[in-house]
Amino acid sequence: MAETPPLFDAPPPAEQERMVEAILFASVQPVTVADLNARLPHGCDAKAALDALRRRYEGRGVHVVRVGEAWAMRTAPDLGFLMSRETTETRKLSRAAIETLAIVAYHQPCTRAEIEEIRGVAVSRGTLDQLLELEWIRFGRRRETPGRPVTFVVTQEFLDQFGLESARDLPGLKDLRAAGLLESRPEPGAASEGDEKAADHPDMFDTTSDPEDPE
Amino acid sequence: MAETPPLFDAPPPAEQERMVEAILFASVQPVTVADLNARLPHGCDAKAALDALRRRYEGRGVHVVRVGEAWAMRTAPDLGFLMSRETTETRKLSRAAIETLAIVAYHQPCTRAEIEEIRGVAVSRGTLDQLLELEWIRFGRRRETPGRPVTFVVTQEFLDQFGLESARDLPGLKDLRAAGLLESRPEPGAASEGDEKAADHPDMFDTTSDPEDPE
Amino acid sequence: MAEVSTLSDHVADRVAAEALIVDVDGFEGPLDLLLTLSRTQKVDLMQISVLDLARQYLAFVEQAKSLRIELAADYLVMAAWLAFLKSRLLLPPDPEEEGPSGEELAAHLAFQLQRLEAMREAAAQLMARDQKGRDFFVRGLPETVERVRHVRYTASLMDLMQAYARLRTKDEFRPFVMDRDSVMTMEEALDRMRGLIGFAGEWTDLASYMPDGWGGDPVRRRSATASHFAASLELAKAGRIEIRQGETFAPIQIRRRDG
Repeated sequence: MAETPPLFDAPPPAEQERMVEAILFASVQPVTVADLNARLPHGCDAKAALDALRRRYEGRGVHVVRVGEAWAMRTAPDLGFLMSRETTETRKLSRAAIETLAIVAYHQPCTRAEIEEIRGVAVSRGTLDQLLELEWIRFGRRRETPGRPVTFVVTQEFLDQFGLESARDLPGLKDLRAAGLLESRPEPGAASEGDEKAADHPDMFDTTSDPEDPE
Repeated sequence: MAETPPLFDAPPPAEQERMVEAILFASVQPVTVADLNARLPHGCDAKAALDALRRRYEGRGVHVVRVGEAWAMRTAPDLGFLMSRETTETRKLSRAAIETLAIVAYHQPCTRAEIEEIRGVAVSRGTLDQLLELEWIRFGRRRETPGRPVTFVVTQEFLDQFGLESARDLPGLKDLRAAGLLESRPEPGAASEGDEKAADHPDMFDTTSDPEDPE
Repeated sequence: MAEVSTLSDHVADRVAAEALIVDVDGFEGPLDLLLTLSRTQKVDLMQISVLDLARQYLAFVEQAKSLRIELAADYLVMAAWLAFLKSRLLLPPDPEEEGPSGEELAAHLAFQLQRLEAMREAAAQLMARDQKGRDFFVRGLPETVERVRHVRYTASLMDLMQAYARLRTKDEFRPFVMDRDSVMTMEEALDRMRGLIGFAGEWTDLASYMPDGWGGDPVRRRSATASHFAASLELAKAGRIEIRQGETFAPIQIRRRDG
């Protein structure tokens, strides 16, 4: 042949198939054959690689499917029932809820009145209900003060959610400040309140086996 | 047999493998074996299916990788050059942040004071903040020494980011340990606090809480 | 030839020194500077001469001083410590003296330098690994198949901590309100005492001037005592009364001063 051979040979077909596989997997949109050819090294045959890939995934849990003019990888339609978790809507907790949760975590066991005192506003019934329903807080012992108000404590579920080994591992104010989460200077003596609180209730997590309401 | 057969048989192994394939494929986040078992029909063996799946993807353009206690599908690193379009620009980390990250990874659980002792300079507030925000480090247990300082440990996200199966696979870890460079060695003549620390944490990677075993 | 080599060494030293000076802000603390200096010894850190290193560091600090470069305090602390270490290493050990030997201190410094260097290398190896989003990639199109109406609330530890930090920060700016029920001001005490002092011809215990209802509750007692004491000082200054106390912690007594 008179033609000079290309400087680099095209990768072998199996390699081209790998490349198409990776591109289809990572792409945020279906990819056209023209697009594939543009992204593959010079001399590749995207269509052939795509066909091979498509055959390889036949009967698997994932398929190579055509979407209009383009191609994408999708989970097999018969396995859709497994995907329900991926589609659950996740929402951020409201500010009221996260603040209430933070107060319970740092000050437990903690009454509703105490939460309101720290937040400076009334706590709506819905906020506490939501946290109870999420099983991030639960009822603790009643406080032995007039009216015997119920207290709230955080749960094991809460610890799991936030990746904590115990509530005593919650960073104190000093740590928050050190990590740059707290900008203002502390009032003298206020710095270690979180720690002191934890020290006040060294056994707060030893009560997990208690019934919700001892009486 | 006297026993009544289960109402539904578990799907055959090949079918279980398809299911695990679909779940891992659809999820961006690594999925734990426990999570897989919870989502698969009753009687399935996610670990076995996972092992089969992992072998099937060996040498392909997409791999099944272990990330701490969980599993995920990721494109093969040698094909990264094809993915310029998917490349995410990450914020450039400062030298202080990179060193701090390495110290936490190799010395975890590790207090702020220990980071400062190793680097010989104060850790600026933004450094830890940045690593926390990237979710590459998180707060660990408090150290049971005076002041109960918080510790830092690396996260699953960290393992995922750097393609590590577990913290044991950190590059050069064995050599560093053999050379005694991961020991907490007190300054001669200083109080014996360092010894206590060392006794509390004889070897960070021998702790049973280390997410080493995916089962 | 020897001359040429010393000359070039000299130049190289000067270039190195200038580079150090120019970079003084670039060092991440004294340990980092020491590590950089130690590289000029071109030996394994295990065999490093801490004595030479101390000399180099002290020379560096001197040079910075002569160039009027402000060095941060920790550099100077390290300089003082190295000067001490140098003297320990050079002088024969004093059997009378307590504490670790110069060799032990030098070995620890060498360990610190080795450890810092090891962490630097580890960090470099870590960053050189294949990274997510750069070398390998996640699924680009996570699937949205079935619409299951099932809301899941999430919050991260960061959210939780920030919420708490926000609350506590808010607290710090809350106006400071005194609980006035249990506080007696000096003015109140002064008013009371001005009326009563006319009857104090003899030495009387200051405590007896305390109003009813302020002696029981410790908080109120403390406030009333303080304000009455301050008021009696005020009256003494004005020349209206005399004060005496037999000994430390003995009752304080006052008497009208006729004048």
